[in-house]
Amino acid sequence: MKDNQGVLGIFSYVDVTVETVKKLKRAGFQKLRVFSPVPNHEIEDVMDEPESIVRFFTLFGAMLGAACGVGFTVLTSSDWPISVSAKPIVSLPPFIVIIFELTILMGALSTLLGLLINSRLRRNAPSSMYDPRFSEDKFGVMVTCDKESINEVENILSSQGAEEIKFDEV
Amino acid sequence: MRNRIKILSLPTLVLFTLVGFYFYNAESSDQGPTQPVRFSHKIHATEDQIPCEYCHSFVDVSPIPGIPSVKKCMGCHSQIAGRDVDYDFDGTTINIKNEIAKVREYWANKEPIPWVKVNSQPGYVHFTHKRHIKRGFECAQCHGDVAQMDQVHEVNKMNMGFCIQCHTQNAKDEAELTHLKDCLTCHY
Amino acid sequence: MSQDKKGGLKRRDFLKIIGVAGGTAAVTGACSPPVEQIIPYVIPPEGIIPGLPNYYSSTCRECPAGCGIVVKNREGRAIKVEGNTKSPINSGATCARGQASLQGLYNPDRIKSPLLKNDDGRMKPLGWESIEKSLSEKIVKARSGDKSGNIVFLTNNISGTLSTLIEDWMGVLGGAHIQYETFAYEPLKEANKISFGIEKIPTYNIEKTDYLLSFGADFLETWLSPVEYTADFSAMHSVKDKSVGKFVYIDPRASLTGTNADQWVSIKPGTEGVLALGIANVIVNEGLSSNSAGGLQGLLSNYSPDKVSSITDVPKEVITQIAKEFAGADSSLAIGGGVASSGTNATQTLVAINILNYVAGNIGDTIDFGDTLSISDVNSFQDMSSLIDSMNSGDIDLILIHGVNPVFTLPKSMKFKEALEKVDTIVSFSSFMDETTELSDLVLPDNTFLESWGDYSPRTSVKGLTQPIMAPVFNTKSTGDVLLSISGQVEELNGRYVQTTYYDYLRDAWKDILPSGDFDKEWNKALEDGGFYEEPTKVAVSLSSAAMGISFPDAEFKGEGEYYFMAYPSYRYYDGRGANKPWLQELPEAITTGVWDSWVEVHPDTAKKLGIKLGDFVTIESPNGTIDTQAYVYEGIRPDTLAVMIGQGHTAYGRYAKDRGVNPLDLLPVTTDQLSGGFAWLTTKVNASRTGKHAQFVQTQYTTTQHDRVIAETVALSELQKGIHHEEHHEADFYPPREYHTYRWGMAIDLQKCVGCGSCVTACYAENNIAFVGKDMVAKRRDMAWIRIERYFEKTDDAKGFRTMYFPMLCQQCGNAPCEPVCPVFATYHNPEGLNGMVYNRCVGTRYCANNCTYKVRKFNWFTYKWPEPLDWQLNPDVTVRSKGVMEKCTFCVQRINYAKDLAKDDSRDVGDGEFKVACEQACPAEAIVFGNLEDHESNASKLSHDDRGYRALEFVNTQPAITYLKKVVRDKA
Amino acid sequence: MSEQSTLTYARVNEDVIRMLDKPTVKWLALFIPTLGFVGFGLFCFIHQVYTGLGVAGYRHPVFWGVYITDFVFWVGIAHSGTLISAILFLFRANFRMSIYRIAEGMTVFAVLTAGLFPIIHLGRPWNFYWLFPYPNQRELWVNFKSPLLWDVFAVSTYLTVSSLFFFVGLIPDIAAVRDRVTEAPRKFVYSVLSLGWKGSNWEWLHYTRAYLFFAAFATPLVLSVHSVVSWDFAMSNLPGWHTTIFAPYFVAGAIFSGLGMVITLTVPIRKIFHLEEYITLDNYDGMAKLIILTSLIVGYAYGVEFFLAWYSGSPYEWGQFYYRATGEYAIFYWIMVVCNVVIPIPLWFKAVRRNIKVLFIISIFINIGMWFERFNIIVISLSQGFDPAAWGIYMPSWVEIGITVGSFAWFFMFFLIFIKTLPAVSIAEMKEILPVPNKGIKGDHAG
Repeated sequence: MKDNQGVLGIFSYVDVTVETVKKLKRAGFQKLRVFSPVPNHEIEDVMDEPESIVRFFTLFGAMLGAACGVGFTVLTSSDWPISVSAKPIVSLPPFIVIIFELTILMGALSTLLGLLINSRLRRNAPSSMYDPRFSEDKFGVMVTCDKESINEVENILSSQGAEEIKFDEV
Repeated sequence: MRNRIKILSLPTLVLFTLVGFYFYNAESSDQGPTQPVRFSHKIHATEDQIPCEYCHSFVDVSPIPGIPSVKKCMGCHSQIAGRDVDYDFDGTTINIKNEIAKVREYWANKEPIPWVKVNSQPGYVHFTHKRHIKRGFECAQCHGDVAQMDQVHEVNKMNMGFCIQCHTQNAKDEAELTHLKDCLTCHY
Repeated sequence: MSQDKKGGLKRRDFLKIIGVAGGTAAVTGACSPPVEQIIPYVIPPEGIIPGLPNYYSSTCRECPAGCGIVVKNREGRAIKVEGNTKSPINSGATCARGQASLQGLYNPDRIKSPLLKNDDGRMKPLGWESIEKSLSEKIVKARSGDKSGNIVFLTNNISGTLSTLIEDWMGVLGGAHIQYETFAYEPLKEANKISFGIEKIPTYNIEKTDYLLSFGADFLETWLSPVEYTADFSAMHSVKDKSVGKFVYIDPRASLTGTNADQWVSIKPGTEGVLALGIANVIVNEGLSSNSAGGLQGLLSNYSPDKVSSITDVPKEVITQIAKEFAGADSSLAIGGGVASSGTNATQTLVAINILNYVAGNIGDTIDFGDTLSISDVNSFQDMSSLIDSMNSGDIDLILIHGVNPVFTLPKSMKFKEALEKVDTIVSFSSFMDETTELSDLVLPDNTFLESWGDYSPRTSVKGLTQPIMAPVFNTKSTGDVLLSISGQVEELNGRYVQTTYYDYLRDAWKDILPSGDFDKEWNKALEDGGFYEEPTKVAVSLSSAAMGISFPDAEFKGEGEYYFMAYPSYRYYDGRGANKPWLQELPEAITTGVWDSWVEVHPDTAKKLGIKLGDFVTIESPNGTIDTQAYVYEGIRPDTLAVMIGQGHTAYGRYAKDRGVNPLDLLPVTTDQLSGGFAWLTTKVNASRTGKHAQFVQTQYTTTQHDRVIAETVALSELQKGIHHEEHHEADFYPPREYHTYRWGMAIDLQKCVGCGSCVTACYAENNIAFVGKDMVAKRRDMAWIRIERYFEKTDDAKGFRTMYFPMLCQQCGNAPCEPVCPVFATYHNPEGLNGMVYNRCVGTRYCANNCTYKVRKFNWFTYKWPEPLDWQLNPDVTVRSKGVMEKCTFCVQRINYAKDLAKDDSRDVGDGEFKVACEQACPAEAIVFGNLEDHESNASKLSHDDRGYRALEFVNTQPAITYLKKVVRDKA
Repeated sequence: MSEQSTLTYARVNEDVIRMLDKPTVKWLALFIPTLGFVGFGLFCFIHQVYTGLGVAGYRHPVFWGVYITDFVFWVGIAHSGTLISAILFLFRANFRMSIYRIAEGMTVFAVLTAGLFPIIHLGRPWNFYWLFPYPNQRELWVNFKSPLLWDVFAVSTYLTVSSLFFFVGLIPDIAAVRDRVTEAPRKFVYSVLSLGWKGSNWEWLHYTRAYLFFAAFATPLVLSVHSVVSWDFAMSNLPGWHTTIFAPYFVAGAIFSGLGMVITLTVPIRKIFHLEEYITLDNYDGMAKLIILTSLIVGYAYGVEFFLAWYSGSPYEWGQFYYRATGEYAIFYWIMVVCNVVIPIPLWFKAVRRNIKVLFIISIFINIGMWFERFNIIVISLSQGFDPAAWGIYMPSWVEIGITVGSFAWFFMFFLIFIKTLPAVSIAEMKEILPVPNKGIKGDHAG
């Protein structure tokens, strides 16, 4: 139905993987995905993805938390002013602790949300193109291309010494 | 989609619990307890036009309004034996004469009538009727239109929220508000 | 109820209104309550409005002092005893025993109905008619064969109408009425007879003196009229125009009274008379006497300071110092006759004291024979001895016992119990199953004085009335009624009394007492006032020559032991009658802070010699018996003396008294004072040894000193006279000061006035529904008292080496309270009127507030404490009863504040100064506590809070308390 | 990592996932008694709720005792977990890799344990929810000025964040387990938990970023939580509590005790599961050095407290500290000093640091010492406050001991379940410190 095809090459070595990516990019394939058991700087560099936007989630969450902290403490204290120990009803020093904790709490929660949304971690099982060895010691390069380019991709992958090549419709 | 429901379900559940809890506490029952004598406030207060203070006579001098003694009941009912007719008492059919006969029986045996409390406060709440009456509140403002009830039931759930709402609305000035929202006014 | 008295009992009938009082419900969880019922009256009692208190005047009968009381009644139940301000005796104050009389009324171990002893020796409950019938049969039986003198009616001091009735009754029946008091002060009477020719006990005007010398008279505890004398003492000893009266206490042991003295002179037992004469000698020799001491020179010349010093163990300088001060004071007074230090020469000692007073010109000035005490009229100890002889010889067939427990209060060595058992029929009118009642054949339980009509005249000028505060709790009947009702069944008495009830009899009798005129009006006024009070007449006396010729023998001691043994009357239990009241058991004894037990006071040197320390058990052995009790090591006792208080060691008398502590009377021999024939208390020498057993000494304060801290502060008299320089230091505070409108409730406590009697503590228990927890819990420091008397012993420069400070500690209602900000749920907070509020029902029990309390005055409910029925009837419906897991503390009796404000609001005004009192203030006989509105600058409390001596406890913590303490004045060379 | 390591990516997976094999008899022999103790603790708690808090040894004036000691102890234990996982992560200290999962698990379970105690110690625990600000008909809120409320926020935030941190760290590893297990039910559970993790560069990109933020949050959080706990005491006015040194002192103490607990836990695991190649002597050496540092800090704190009490000239302060060292509780005080200051001294020697048995013994003493440190601070200070008339001695009752034992069992119960269900060594992060598998084309610049 779709004319996009996924081609997956499985490798054992990082440098080979990186070279493969470079070659594919030079050949004009931009829709690439690399699988690895560990995060790796060379892979990250060669993929050259834009910086993660999780940080905005974090920032927003933290700011929201701080605002909630201020609002919550000030409003509930003023709702029914009860005087303790001659302290003002709205007395910031003790509230700072609450504000701080809420900042962290909501910052952390929204970071998690950011991670889940951006990494699209929501399915129970990975797709069929996934190889269980990616969580062990194998690296994978997946190219999404139109049907015509399959052969070219396959050639590049096998020339780089891919141990296995898989095809799937995306 | 299913996942989104899952994600939303928990906070929703928490929210509903909290809201439900809030309303649970504000709600009251509309079915009063069954009393040993089917005494109808409607007959006494509306048909016979007896003021509340006639029977609840300490309401403006004491924290406790007082429940009339059997002697007070007999003050009238030694004369009034009641009509021998059926009466629809909140859905139950009673015979007025029979009910008054019960009161006379208590009097003859010199026994008090074990009324069941409708409105009550826990021991750690020191509510005073006197102050509220002196301030000019009508009985019905808290107790509802008892004069229209046969069987008296709790109209307002008299919990702290009920007290506080009224205290907040009715305070004359800031100083009185402070006093009316002072914990030691009621709890000691 | 069966008794239908005119205007009397009916209106206090409570049985039909259970459930109206809602205040006893506890702080419980959120669960919905069970079905509650409202039980209305059948017939509404006149004058009672549910929810409002009624007050009835009466007379306290817990001891012979006869203080006037006012009892608060709510919904037909007596809930609080307060002093009657109209009574000239106690003018509004009470002692702890008076407060605790409610726990006699509601004691769960009261006899609940008449009892008849079966053949198998078991007591069987019976109806009143049958028991009265059996009693009249017994009387008839005893009278058969025209025997006479074989019936005895033994009572306590009942100087009033009941006494008249009994006298009359016994006159007809040919029996004797014996009034027996454990502490009868016979030597005092006899000495006055010798000295002045009046065989009476006078009243002493302690408040008029500025130098008081007490030879063992414990006038703050039990001596004659403790509440009155505490007030008097407080008046003479307090700061007036920068002068302070001086009080010197001479006794082998520093009692509670002794610890309040400016100087305690430790004297060898039995030599007080010698010291008195020695002082008189110095006065006369130095020409300080205001009287011509003619005729005394011969007697006094034998008592040179040197000689006196060697006999009494009192340094020569002290003798001269006291003599000079005593004679030099504007108005001085020497008193004596304390029970504990009465020996075989007690009368002579008291004559010597009279001589001393005479020499210093005090007779007629501070000693008043115009108003004598009714305790002067009780029967002598000799009468008791002869009663025992008669019982032993089988001359007594019927003995009726009312209000006394001689099996307990007479020394074992008198063998009263053995003699009593020989009596054919023993009838007891006791309300409690005490040691004597246990032996009885018939028990006709009397009402307590709070349930009955009666009168009591403690002294000539005071005729107190006792009226029922409530209907009897149990199926009991007043003895007066029983006597009248039986009269109809005994031939000789039949028709003798026109009255059928004791109430009528009493009223008729009072027709002679009250001024003529409209009797009903006078009677109602007397009921309102609590009695009838006259102005006493002055009686002039002079020293008789008999006194001048008296000889002064040495005191005699029995037993070969090493230590003098002192059995002293307890201000908490009196002669033991207080021991069944948990409030008194749990009231910490002032000196030791011990509770629920007995102990022996031992000097540190003696303790070292015996190898004992606090809490070790000691065996004390006299020729008459042995007791084992815990040691309390105390500097305020001579090394050659051991002291144990009287009142504990009951073998009956209910769950709170039974098998608790030891009875020191077990050790005493039957020895009498040579001249008066009264029982001599300090006449035995004992041996002591350590048993090797040790247990925790259960007390409420484990420290004896302030550990270099200044909580109870003092000021030297010289400094006070110079004028205390106040350093005004305004420390910068992080937050602005708090502002108050109309009210800020505050308090001032004068440490110079506080004597440590604990009356405030018990009043607080009664007012605020404070739970008593028992010995095991106090051992874990879980006592619940909201106000405690801290006592500190401080080293001083003088020879005797210590001074005692009593310091009442209660919630300071801090302006800047450390407990408030730490509560996560606002269960404690600062109220707009300056109170540190405590909302029990909001408390979750983190206990952080108590940790952060600088004064440690917060108490926690570790369990849900229970009041065994009917003790719970006493609970104040205006105060929440706390349940487990909740913090509690003093809130300046906020229920009383709210009540007063409610009344003021009816008249649209503010609460004025002195309009109401808080419970501790009200009970305090010394008027040491003054409560009031600090925003009202004219209020007493407000003025006192700016006193020169004023300071705040632990002020540097910056808690800004609402309580100002006034420093105690000391006379050290500082 | 030690140079002779023979570890490869594949072996890491194999070794770590082997730990999740079917429970052995030995494991059950540990687990069942643990459940028993948890049950006993529960029984004690029910007894306490039913009868009243009086069944504990509490008395005036010692209103806090073993329960709060346990609370602070467990919060403290939790801390080194976060330290190892977050702070050392930010500092790129590689010796954390092999132990951080265990430490982090320890954190979560310790906070779960600690969180029980504020409720257990309440007089009316059924009302514990009043401590949370929720809308109610009474229109009442909570007192944000109370350090106890700070605790509520700090501890619940800490529990949430450390659990998230723990879980996020686990995602790639759970995926690895998922890929290896075959039985359907287990596979299903791990599949759900792994959230479909594939290890793509996209996932790693966000993952590493998020992880960094978690670490960045956890670091100030961990410092704040124990500071807040210390302020429960420092914010009061009680001599012995009211001091500014408490926050750093408590944080150092927390790390000290936590490291002790990590060693106590890892030594047996390392032995039983033969993880010598993972948790190496170098790791222990690193932790031991941290122990020396923190031991010095707490030792310094002990000294400074004493010095200031003396130097202040306040009879209240000095009275308190003199009492600590000489009074009825002196034995506990000296146990604390010996365990926390004296016993760690041999760690200055490298040979000791690398001797597992000695290290294990020292770590146990540190645990004991740190428990008593909290006991001393809480109980001794309370027992002699300002007013001598209110002094008193507290000793725990069997109920408190039962609940304390139960709390240890509760902690170990979670821990035992953890090592059998989740990878106790981080598979992904272990690989980060292994040599990168390169073929060596075009000159080896990797490594």
